[in-house]
Amino acid sequence: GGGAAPLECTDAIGCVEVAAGEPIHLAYMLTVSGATATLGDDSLGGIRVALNDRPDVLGHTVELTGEDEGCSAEGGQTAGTKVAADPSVVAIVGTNCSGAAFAALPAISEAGMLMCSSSNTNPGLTDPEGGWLPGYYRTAHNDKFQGRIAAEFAYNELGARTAATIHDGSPYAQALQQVFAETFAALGGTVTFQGAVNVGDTDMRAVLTTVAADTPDILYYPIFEPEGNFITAQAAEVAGMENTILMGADGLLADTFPENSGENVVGMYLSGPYVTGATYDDFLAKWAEVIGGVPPSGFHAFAYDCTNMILDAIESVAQQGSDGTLLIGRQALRDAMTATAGFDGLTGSLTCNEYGDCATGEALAVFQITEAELNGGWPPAAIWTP
Amino acid sequence: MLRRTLSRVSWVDVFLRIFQLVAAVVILIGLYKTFTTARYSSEQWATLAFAGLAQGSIYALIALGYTLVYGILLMINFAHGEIYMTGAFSTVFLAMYFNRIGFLQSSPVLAIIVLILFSAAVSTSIAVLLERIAYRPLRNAPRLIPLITAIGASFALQYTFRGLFGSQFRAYPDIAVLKGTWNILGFDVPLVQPVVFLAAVLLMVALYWFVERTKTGKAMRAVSEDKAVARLMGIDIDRIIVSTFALGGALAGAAGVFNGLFRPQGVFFLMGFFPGIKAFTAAVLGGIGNIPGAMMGGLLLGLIEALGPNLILEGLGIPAANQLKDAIAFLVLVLILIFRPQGIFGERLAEKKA
Amino acid sequence: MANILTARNVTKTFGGLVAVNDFTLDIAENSISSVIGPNGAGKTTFFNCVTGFYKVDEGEIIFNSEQIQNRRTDVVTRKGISRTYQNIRLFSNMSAIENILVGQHPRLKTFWAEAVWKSKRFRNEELTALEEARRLLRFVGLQGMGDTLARNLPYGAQRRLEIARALASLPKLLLLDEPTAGMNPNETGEMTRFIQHLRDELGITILLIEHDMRVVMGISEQVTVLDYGSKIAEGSPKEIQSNPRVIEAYLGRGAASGLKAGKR
Amino acid sequence: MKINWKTTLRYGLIGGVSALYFSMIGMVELFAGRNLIGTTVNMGHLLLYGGMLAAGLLAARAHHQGKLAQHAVIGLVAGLSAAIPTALLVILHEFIPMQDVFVSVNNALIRFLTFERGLPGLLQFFLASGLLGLLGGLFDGIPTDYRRAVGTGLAGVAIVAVFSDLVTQVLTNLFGRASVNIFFVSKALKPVIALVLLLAIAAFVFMRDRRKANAPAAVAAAPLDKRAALRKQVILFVIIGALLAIAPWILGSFLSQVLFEVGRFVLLGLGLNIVVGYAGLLDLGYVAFFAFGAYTMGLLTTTTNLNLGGGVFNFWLALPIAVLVSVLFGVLLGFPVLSLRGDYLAIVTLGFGEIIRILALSDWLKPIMGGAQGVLFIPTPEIFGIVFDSPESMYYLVLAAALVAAFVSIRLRDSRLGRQWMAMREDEDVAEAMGINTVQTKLLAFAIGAGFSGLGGAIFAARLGNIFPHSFNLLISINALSLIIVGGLGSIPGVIVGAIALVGLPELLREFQEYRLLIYGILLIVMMLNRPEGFLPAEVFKRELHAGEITEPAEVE
Amino acid sequence: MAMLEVHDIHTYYGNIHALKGISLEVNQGEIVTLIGANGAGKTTTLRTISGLLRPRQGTITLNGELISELPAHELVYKGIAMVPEGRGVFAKMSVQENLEMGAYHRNDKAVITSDLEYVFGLFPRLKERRRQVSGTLSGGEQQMLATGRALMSKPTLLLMDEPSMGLAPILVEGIFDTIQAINKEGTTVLLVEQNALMALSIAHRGYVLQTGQIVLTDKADKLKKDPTVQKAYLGVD
Ligand SMILES: Nc1ncnc2c1ncn2[C@@H]1O[C@H](COP(=O)(O)OP(=O)(O)OP(=O)(O)O)[C@@H](O)[C@H]1O
Ligand SMILES: Nc1ncnc2c1ncn2[C@@H]1O[C@H](COP(=O)(O)OP(=O)(O)OP(=O)(O)O)[C@@H](O)[C@H]1O
Ligand SMILES: [Mg+2]
Ligand SMILES: [Mg+2]
Repeated sequence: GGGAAPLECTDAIGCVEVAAGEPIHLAYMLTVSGATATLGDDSLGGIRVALNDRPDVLGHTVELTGEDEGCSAEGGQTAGTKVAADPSVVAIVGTNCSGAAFAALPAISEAGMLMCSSSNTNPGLTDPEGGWLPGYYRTAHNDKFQGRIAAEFAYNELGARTAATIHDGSPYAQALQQVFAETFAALGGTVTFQGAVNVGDTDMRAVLTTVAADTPDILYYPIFEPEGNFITAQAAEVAGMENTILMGADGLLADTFPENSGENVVGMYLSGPYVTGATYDDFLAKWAEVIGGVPPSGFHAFAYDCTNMILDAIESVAQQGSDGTLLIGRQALRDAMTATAGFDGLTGSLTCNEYGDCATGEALAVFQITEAELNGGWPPAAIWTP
Repeated sequence: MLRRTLSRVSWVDVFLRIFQLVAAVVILIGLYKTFTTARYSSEQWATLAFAGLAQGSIYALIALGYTLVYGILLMINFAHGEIYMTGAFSTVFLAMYFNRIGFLQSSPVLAIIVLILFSAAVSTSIAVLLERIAYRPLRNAPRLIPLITAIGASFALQYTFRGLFGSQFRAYPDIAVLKGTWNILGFDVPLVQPVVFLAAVLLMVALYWFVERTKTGKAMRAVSEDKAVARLMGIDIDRIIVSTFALGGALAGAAGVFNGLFRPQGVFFLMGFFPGIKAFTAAVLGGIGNIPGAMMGGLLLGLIEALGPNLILEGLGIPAANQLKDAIAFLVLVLILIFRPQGIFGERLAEKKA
Repeated sequence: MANILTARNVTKTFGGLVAVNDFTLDIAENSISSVIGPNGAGKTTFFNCVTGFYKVDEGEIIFNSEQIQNRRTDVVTRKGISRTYQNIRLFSNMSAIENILVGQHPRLKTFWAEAVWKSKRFRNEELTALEEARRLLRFVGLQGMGDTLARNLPYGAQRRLEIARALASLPKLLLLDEPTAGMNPNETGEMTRFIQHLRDELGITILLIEHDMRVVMGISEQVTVLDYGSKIAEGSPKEIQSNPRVIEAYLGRGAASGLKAGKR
Repeated sequence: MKINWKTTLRYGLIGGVSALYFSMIGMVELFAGRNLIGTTVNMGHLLLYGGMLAAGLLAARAHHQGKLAQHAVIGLVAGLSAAIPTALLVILHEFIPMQDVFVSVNNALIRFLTFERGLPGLLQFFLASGLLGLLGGLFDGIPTDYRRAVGTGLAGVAIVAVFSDLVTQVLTNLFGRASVNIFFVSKALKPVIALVLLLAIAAFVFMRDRRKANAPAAVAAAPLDKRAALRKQVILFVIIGALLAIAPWILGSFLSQVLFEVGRFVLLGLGLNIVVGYAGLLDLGYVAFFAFGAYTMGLLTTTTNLNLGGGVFNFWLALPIAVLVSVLFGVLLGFPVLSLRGDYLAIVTLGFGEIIRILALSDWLKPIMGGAQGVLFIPTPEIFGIVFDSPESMYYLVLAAALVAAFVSIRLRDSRLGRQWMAMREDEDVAEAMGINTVQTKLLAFAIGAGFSGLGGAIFAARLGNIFPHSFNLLISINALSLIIVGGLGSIPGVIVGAIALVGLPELLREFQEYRLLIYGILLIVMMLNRPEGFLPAEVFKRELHAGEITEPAEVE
Repeated sequence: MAMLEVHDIHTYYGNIHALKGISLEVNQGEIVTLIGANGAGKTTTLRTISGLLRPRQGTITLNGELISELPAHELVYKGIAMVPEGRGVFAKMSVQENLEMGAYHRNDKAVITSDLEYVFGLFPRLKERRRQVSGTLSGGEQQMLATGRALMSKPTLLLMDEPSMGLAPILVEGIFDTIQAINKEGTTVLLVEQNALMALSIAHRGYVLQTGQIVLTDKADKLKKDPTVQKAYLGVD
């Protein structure tokens, strides 16, 4: 109808107006430089595939701009300040690293935006006592879930009674192995050793020798490539590790991992999101089409889900003018995001709680790598779900 | 007499001696505790040591590039770690291809030699190109200036290769013949370790011979001392400097493939950074500018890294000791340099000649 | 006259090479003395021992009745010994005046941090130091060249600047290592007069190493001859000139006869 | 004039190789997504066809003079030949997919290169390249004053379009968001605006050059008398001061944040300048003191982590302690390296820097330092009811600190201590023989340098609110070293310019993400090659370089 | 045609105009000396001839061949050797290695060995020290080494920059004798000396340099008697 009243913003913290013919502006803050660049590339790919799926949102295209957060607090802060200064930004996918999120969040939250992370796992981010701020969401698993599930699997399913862990000095891995260790001990197991390696290390024999000295039933190392590859490969060469089960986490859930790690990877367990076969295959096909090749790491699906959840939320709250103008209430958008329930994502069914944890841990699974994956098959079969 | 001796030592010396003493005592306690608890079998120690030697010989090969260039231009070629990366990273694709067509498994020796040559060729070209573009115009500039272009080149190379080959990790394929073990002194050692070690040592000996005995080698030493006078001797210093970069590049390229045999995983665009720093450390440890020094420095560093955490720190009850392995390596460096400011093999800067 | 510097049985070896061998020397206060000897005789090495660049292996060096062997160079300088170098070693990227200001270092007393708030003491001291530096520059005949970089000065001027820098610390003893090397006879003559002037005007004791016999014989009161690290002769210029051992080892027949002939 | 085809082809090929390089590393494709002018010109074009333009221009220039038609021909040939390498890539891609190895040679790139038309599109590509080359050649041929005007105009438009972030932020702050929409669509300049801007700049330059040319030479060359020069300087200072004071209002929060980052590195640079620039001690582990400052601030003021007086101290109390701790460690770490020279010093300090970072990260010291989880919840500074919780307010804090540091630096440089440092840098042995206690002099350099750095670290911690060991890696030291050398070693204005160039600029290039560091690296090389003495060199170092001759003076013992 | 012809060369250090149009020639078999005060440009002249510095203007020809465009290292093959000012020995190499470097461009191993003995004959001191690292030699010893090293290249034209600097009197005589001896054996010498008297005594001709220009040239014995030369450079008053 021609003479409809102009849209009026009644939102408590303001609105974004998208004029007719203009794109809806999404931003990303990912780590696309430095040693963690694979994480960023991976998440970015997920976002791009999602946007490719939905070229039209309420009659508008979606524009994606982005910043490098460099996986550091200062990088996150600068990127956050920059994104927050652009009032056309509706929502943000990011950050990759929890440290960057902590630093970016104040500015983002203050600006009324919302931010959905594909790989922040630090428990503090969704803890109102620990740094949570309104507008924060994540599809990544809180370490509390994944660490617990991995420990339960190890203790209950594998019957492990002694365990060792290794982290790589990243807040992510450090926290995850800590939760694992605590849960494992609480279940009645013994943690023989909690070790660490450095990013950039290639020689893992020393630390593996230490692990081997206690011949634990399982070794949990929720770290990334390439350090994870080195540990997997070199575990075969260290005397005393023959009977120790190897287990990693979603950081290693990448299709390059088996091939890069060599034979010893066969039989290894990985905890991670339960990405179901058919849909995921579909996603991979789209990836190959849009980005080319295969995803470099394990967070693309979370980013894909984040993007879709945000777009859904926009669709549900945006007021549409007759000329095509959109008015998106920022608080409304947050509310819609928080209200997400049973969202059927690549990473399982997502339901957000009031502090932005959208992955409940229900959709986690444990995978086992077999010869098939070593020879190029992907993904591995989920052998256990909680 | 005593008073006279005392008057010679300054409080700085006293402080340094105390520092050394404390460090030594701590190390000894660590060693003692480690050995008395006997957590590890000699088999395990041997595995670590041999791996350390193999790693060390790779450091040494890279360190030689630093030392050669430093010797001749008094310049830290900060991008040398990247030169190593370019060879290793480009060659991984060839290795994967060889694996796919079966060449790598059917005639491994030939294939490896081809890989080494390819890698050396890539690294050499990049090293020579770098000298031409980024260093030669600055030959007479104060020494910090080429250091900065080297840092710039380091970033440029990293991200060029990232742009070309992506940020993914690659791995060298397994080579069946290198999978076995070898019995050395009663220990079963993965075959690849002594192979890498021996090959590297062979290369280094060849290099040493080259520099000490051949005319080009002598010219290198002359250029390193005084370029103007070297020219007066009929030495084309540009040619000599280029050869030096080429030689260093070739060794780094070879190191890239050795590394791929020994540590197949983790080939990516930043793979050169840490080995570069380590090799630089090794070169300094041995006495920068000194060829045997670089070799010994590299081997020593490899050993310290492999054995240090378990040997020293664990005994002290430090959790996650392995995390501190670089710290130990650097600490040893500091201790040695306090004792011998010119490095292990470095020429004594003599008494200052006035 | 008291001896300002005494070296007793000083020995310095490098590996197997005995550069200075059981060398004993007395320098009278307010005198001009020379050390001569063939190349590689150990003259510079001896200077290096006195100024603390080298640690002596044996023997002692006494300056103003105080042992100074094996002390750090800065300590020796602060006690009142200054020197120049055989191969000029100026701070080549600093201006002439800055070189002299650095030379004044031992005389400046204000606490370094006072410079931040420019205390009165600091300002006064800097002012006098600058004044003094200018005076020294004039004294060595380099007026107007204060802002020239040391490296851009002509060779002779650099030698003079080095002396001015050495003088800036108000030394009691000045060691000059071949001050006229690389100068033509004319300039050499000037330098000779200048050295004499130094002693006469400032009362500084001077010990010099020279190969130019006109300088040595012209101004020294005492000449000591070293060969292979050992003293082979000592005495007045006249005695030395006709000492057969010295002629044999150092002067050569031609130079010796030339000296006699050229005697004024 | 005869056309030298070899030269022409050579320039063409250089341009072509650069185009190929940028295509193969993925820069062209990524940049193609960033519009510069409307939707017609994007940064991909700039990068790709810039090479062709330059090839045409340089090839024509190599021929010195000639008729305009000849220029055109040379440019055309150079431009066309510059298209060859990239065209070959396109053709090759058609037959052998290379994406498994060369990840950036993907369909999107090919589509961009062929104008979305597949192989036939190559014709268009050649056409475009030839045209650009031709324009480049012609450009070289037109009279100088026109060339200058047009060149400046084009450069101006390009700069505004590339750094549109900066422009839009300033516009938003001064005139509101709406003003941006007059000039820009999203991040791109509107075509009309671009044209107007081009003409305006060109006209301005043209007029100015004309006026200058007509003005009697004597007037321009007349030396300003001293008073006037002084007055000019005072005015300059006042203007700079005023600009610094109101910067946050003009620039807004993001650019204030960038300024904060610049300020932080200015502090680091000033400190390192004392160590490296004045005292000549090459320190590659300088970040350690920054870490001491930051961690001291963090641990003293936060209530989490260890309860080491947590929360007892506020920012203002903790600040001097943080500086003191850094100074203390400056001296302590200075000891072992006293006897080391040159590059030995460099590697040992690098080692110290790494040791400190590794210790901060370690599980061993986790109970104290927080390990990988860092130190969280560092309170924001607060005084007289002013809370320093925004980039704008923190900017003032870092500005004040930088001013203090610069002041102290200048005063020390011009004092006896400054001369001691300089002498030591020139010749350590002789300096010592001048009565200088080199031990003390070196330690003072380390200590003061560490103090500045610690100050920076403390403020950094307060601004971030949480610190992690990864923020104190080797790259910080390297960046600090690079910036003081790029700015001009030993020069205080140089530190500022260096920080703007190497910290500020990359921040503005944040949207170019993974290529930021590539650009940074190339920039470092180019800057050093063109201005080895740095942008604003201190006198001493200028002298050192410009003594330049074919050979170095032989150093003989 | 003279062996070496220097025609109107201008050499700069950055902006410093050090040589302002020097022209000189050296004939086959001659000893020619350059004298002049400190900073007159003697060293610069030699460095320009030997190719270490490039003249901004002017030409240098050797036996008619233009050499001012050639890099220094190629001139060695044309028979030019130089004893640089300040000796320039390779400090970390042994005495013998230094001498061998002098013969770097030669391939006649056997002759090199006999030449080595020849140099040791000229300077017995060097033979004593043949294994010593050159940096630790005394100043005079280094001077001998530098001269010996230049001779090892069997030059046809030898450029010597203050070879007597820092030498003991007994050696100064020796060095001038040596110069004359090698000249007799066919080596042409261009000699820069502060010890002008000695230099003029053995030279055939001489040039007087002043602030980058040649102000006087003549037969050596005539120059020796020239009153201005005597006053300015020979210290005769
Ligand atoms: N640092 C050193 N290491 C080894 N040998 C040295 C060192 N310094 C000097 N020498 C040796 O000691 C001897 C004496 O050297 P010194 O420099 O004192 O001679 P000099 O008398 O000053 O000679 P000249 O008149 O030529 O300068 C020489 O043979 C020299 O080779
Ligand atoms: N490396 C340099 N940089 C700048 N100027 C220089 C340099 N070397 C020499 N000069 C200047 O060039 C001029 C000529 O110097 P040159 O060394 O040729 O003189 P010289 O006649 O050899 O003097 P001396 O007798 O002192 O050796 C002098 O004014 C000198 O200051
Ligand atoms: Mg001497
Ligand atoms: Mg000279």
